Amino acid sequence: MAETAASLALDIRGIEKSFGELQVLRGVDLSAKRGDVVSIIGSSGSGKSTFLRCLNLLERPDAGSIRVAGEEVGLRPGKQGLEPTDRRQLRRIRSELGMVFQDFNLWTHFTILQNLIEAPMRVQGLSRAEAIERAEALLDKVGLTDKRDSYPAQLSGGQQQRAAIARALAMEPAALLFDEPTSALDPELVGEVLRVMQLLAEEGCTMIVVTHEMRFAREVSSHVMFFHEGRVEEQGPPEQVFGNPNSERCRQFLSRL
Amino acid sequence: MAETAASLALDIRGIEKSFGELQVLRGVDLSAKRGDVVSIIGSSGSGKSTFLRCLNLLERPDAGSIRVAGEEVGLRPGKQGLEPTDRRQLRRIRSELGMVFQDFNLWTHFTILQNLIEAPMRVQGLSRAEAIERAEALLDKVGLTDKRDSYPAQLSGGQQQRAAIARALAMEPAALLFDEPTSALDPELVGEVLRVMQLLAEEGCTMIVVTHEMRFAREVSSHVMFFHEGRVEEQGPPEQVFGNPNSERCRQFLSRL
Amino acid sequence: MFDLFGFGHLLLQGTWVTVQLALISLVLGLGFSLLGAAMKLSDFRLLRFAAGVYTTLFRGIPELVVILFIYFGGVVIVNAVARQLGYDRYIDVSAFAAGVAALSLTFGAYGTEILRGAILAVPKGQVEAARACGMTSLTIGWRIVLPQVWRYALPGLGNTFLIILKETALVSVIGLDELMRRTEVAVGYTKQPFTFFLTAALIYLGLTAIVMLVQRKLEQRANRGVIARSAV
Amino acid sequence: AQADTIRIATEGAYPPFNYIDESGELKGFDVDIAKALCEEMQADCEIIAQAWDGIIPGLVTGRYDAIVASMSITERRKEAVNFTRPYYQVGAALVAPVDSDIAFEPGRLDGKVIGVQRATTYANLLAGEYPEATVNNYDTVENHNLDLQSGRLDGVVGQAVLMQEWINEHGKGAYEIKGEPVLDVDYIGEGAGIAVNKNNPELLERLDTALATILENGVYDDISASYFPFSIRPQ
Amino acid sequence: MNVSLMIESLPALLQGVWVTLELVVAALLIGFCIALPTALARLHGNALLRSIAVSYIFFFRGTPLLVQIFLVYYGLSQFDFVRESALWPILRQPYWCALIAFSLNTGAYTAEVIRGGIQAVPSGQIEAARACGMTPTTTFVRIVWPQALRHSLPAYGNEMILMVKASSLASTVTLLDITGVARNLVAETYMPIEILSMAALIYLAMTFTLGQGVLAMERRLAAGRS
Ligand SMILES: Nc1ncnc2c1ncn2[C@@H]1O[C@H](COP(=O)(O)OP(=O)(O)OP(=O)(O)O)[C@@H](O)[C@H]1O
Ligand SMILES: Nc1ncnc2c1ncn2[C@@H]1O[C@H](COP(=O)(O)OP(=O)(O)OP(=O)(O)O)[C@@H](O)[C@H]1O
Ligand SMILES: [Mg+2]
Ligand SMILES: [Mg+2]
Repeated sequence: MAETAASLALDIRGIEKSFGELQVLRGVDLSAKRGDVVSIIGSSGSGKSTFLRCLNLLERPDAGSIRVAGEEVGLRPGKQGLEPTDRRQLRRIRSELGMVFQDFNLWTHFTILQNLIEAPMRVQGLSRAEAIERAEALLDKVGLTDKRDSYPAQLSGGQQQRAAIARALAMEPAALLFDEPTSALDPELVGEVLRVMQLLAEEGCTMIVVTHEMRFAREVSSHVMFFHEGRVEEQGPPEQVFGNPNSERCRQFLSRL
Repeated sequence: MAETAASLALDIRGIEKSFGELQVLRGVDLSAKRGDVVSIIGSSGSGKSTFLRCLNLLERPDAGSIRVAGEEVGLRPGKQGLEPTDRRQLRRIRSELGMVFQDFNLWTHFTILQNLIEAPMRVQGLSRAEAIERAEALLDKVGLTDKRDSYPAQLSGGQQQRAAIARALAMEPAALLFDEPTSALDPELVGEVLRVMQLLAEEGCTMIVVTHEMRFAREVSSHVMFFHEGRVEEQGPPEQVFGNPNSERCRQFLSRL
Repeated sequence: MFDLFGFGHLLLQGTWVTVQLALISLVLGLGFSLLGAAMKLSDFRLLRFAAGVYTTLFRGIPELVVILFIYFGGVVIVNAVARQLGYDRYIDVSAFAAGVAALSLTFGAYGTEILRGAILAVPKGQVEAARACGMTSLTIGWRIVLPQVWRYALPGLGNTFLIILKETALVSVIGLDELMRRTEVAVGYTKQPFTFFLTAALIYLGLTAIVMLVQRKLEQRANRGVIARSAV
Repeated sequence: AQADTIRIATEGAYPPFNYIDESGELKGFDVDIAKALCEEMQADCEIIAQAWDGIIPGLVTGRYDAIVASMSITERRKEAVNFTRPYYQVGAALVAPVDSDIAFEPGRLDGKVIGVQRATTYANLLAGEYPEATVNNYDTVENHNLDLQSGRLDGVVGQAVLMQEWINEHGKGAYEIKGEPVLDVDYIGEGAGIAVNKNNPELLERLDTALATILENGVYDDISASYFPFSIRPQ
Repeated sequence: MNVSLMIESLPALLQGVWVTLELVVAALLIGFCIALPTALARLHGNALLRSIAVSYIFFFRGTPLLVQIFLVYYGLSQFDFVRESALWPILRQPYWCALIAFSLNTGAYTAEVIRGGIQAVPSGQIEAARACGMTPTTTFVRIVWPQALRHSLPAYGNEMILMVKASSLASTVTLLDITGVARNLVAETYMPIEILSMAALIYLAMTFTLGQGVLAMERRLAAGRS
């Protein structure tokens, strides 16, 4: 990790976060180059989701700094943790960090196509025609072309998940954040979604993935981080973390699987 | 399978079930001796849950026969599938088939202890003292003694699941039916619940388990059934089904894992 | 028989007044509801407090009293205010205006709570997904939240409108010639209370049925994209 | 006030003095008197119906300029509004079933249920002279008459002419006026007057003048004759 | 504003409070007794019972309470057979007529509230009871009803408040409830604003107390169970 800060797609330093008394994150760093796939694993309650949500400020960290594609997110201390100094900049940064939620959060009152063109049109100011063109290419990529006019509720879990990924990609983000993209799916649908993610990885898309799928973490990611009680207890290339972990807790966690 | 019908804990023949046009079960047989653990696997929508629900007539099959501990459940054709001829008998049979639901369905307005004593008192006519004695032994077994006066909402997922198992066991049933007992749980809680089930298996409890946990199916069960489109496509001892399946579809399903 | 002792057409006229009263109260009441809900969910304590006083008052006082109060008190207040503003001609608050004011304010008080609940019922994830895309609060409110609010609010708003539709009858007490007053006049003249009150009841039932029908259509529209799953 | 239009309120539920017919129009003795007065004053008049309950507050708050609604002139009301001289006078009659022995005599109404229109002089009369009677207040005369027929009431107290009319039409042989109508000025007042807002003395004067004129020139008598077989001219 | 008049009117208005309270409490009790079987008929009854329940609910929710009161009070008394029946001693009294109309009205609304509460009980709760072999009656009494009651409480609280307010219509059939007293006072004093403000305050106090009571009960029921 000898890159200069500017060349990193994501550069996160010292994120801390408490909910009331409970300190959930105790200083977490992360840096990822363009095309890196970082997997975050760890037991329930260790702070994985909270960390991911801090990255695009859906949750306000108490301390830390965030750089996206070399640009530092302006933050100043506020009533509840750090506040963005510039809402415009925040919105631009958010549009560069695509997020795929565990329960998809597709907008239920829009069709799949509308889900994909809404943000590009309203946030990036694309014309309807441009947005549709982009959306259709993406639908093709994730294999949902025939579902463009269906509503989210008419799709199976795996299809919804792929639509959610397509929606995030429609903003052409610098990086994609995934929160347990497969935990709500059955084994066959898991395979379906993992294939799409693998495809993205091969195309050089930067991804941060919170996951319980060790097979994915092991086979697809370039870097694995093991969270424990709000800290990165162990990290490194997957061979090392899975093959020869230093941390006792990490070894224990992996033995349970 | 050379036992006489009477010695079988469960003996199910030719269950068929349609929802409107959709034929979900196309003639399914199952027989289990006392102490057998039968795992049912298969992809989503293949009819696993429906089959389980037909066993205790939460769903009315269109055809088929059901014997529990040698006693045939009286059924006659009715408006929607087969109807029980004798509601008394049906209730007795149901009390002999403990069911553990995927989402637990603990009664939210009762404490854990109340959940465990309600049915033994109201259905089997136990005195309060007897019911509590039985319940406390079970709570001890599943490690929830300290939760006896908590309400279900105050328990973690794994604890709720164990309480649901204890509630089913409190009726001292001839067999236990599980519908995906672990799919709502995180990996650590999965371990917790599987340990309890393994314990039951070692004690010789008859269990029918619909599951996505192949490790459980492989290691704990005495018999594995692979469902496909409402039929048993493949079945046998776990070594055979997992090691050397005859069916192409089954091989494909297992390769996905 | 259908001319009801010659009062049939008067009842119809009364029905028309009732319908106008109810519809105008609905439109204004929806406005009050949106305003009230926005105030209740705002960050300013004073606005929240004012909205709280409003809903407490209008949900806590009988509509009959509200109507009498606005009819008698409203004139005094309106004219006092007008005089302060230098306008010294007499301004009348008609029974119709008083009825609309009382009913729409009442509708607004109930509607405020319904809309507030509905806005909160839109799953948080829907808003978070929009934020994560970088949308502004205004866009989120307009494009993501409001269209989904109706789905949660329509049943409650429909019920409240049905209540308001029936409460138009109370405006008869201050002499507005709506359906109920026409009915009473007819009873007074013909001495046939049962016939006329039953006729009025049937007309109200008819109006109720129409409202229910429209409500169902609107709910179907609002629920597009949502598949009703059977409860069993 | 030299306003071009005079707004006059009446109740509309007090036939034959004021009522609404099947064409929806206001009719009756009061209405005809009001129209005659307006013609005499050469003013445009708008006659509106107003529920009795709020008829005086409506005048006080300026909703209309005058009330021609068979309103008895009493001291209490004079505190709130001004009255013209009376334009007719009739007593209060007690109406009851023929076989009933109640009457306007001390003790004879004790424990009886008597109906009366809310906010009328008759209500005051009963409260003052017959405190032992149970008095039920109704929104309209029609309603208490309906209840007399239904048997819920032992009797009703209302204006004599009016009650006689009602007996003739609906209760011949079944109901009658018990004894002589009461003319106690303390309660019933000097007769029915036209109420005018206190801050509008000019209108009061114009109405008084016009009233004197029609009482003189025969217009009043014509109207009266078209409604009643006897005279209700004020003394 | 004539404050002294407002204070003077208080004792008279407070007498009306008793009439109002009596009517509301009695109507709610009777209404509840009507509502429970109606809700059950609506959900589980045979086609005939169900359609009776549906029509009853539709009529009483679809027409103004004022019309219902007048129908019972003036409408029924129009018929000789009613006046000659054994029920007449009851039906002749405005109190009972108002009570009948109120009870039938709130019964219809409450039936819908209870139905909603019963339907809100997750089907899994019922299936779990069936899977244990419980009889339908046991299932209803032990599992469904306690939960339905909790689900219905907020809506039922609303209905109680609506009933307090609707009771002001008793004044139209000569009863001297709060509104009845207030209207008489207005007629005597010609000071509607003062008197009606006082009446409004009294109603507000009643509805507010009731609302807080229901909230407290909800909180107690929710304790530890969420
Ligand atoms: N809004 C909140 N308020 C208070 N505590 C919270 C909040 N969100 C999360 N927590 C707590 O913070 C801790 C970390 O939660 P987080 O969701 O980040 O865990 P996680 O690692 O994603 O777990 P899982 O694998 O179960 O999703 C947990 O103990 C959780 O209870
Ligand atoms: N009540 C119902 N009405 C109509 N169709 C139903 C009903 N219940 C189930 N089905 C359909 O029957 C089929 C089998 O459903 P079932 O729940 O048995 O599948 P499953 O094997 O348990 O799947 P999963 O692994 O996803 O739980 C599905 O296609 C489902 O849509
Ligand atoms: Mg998480
Ligand atoms: Mg299933």
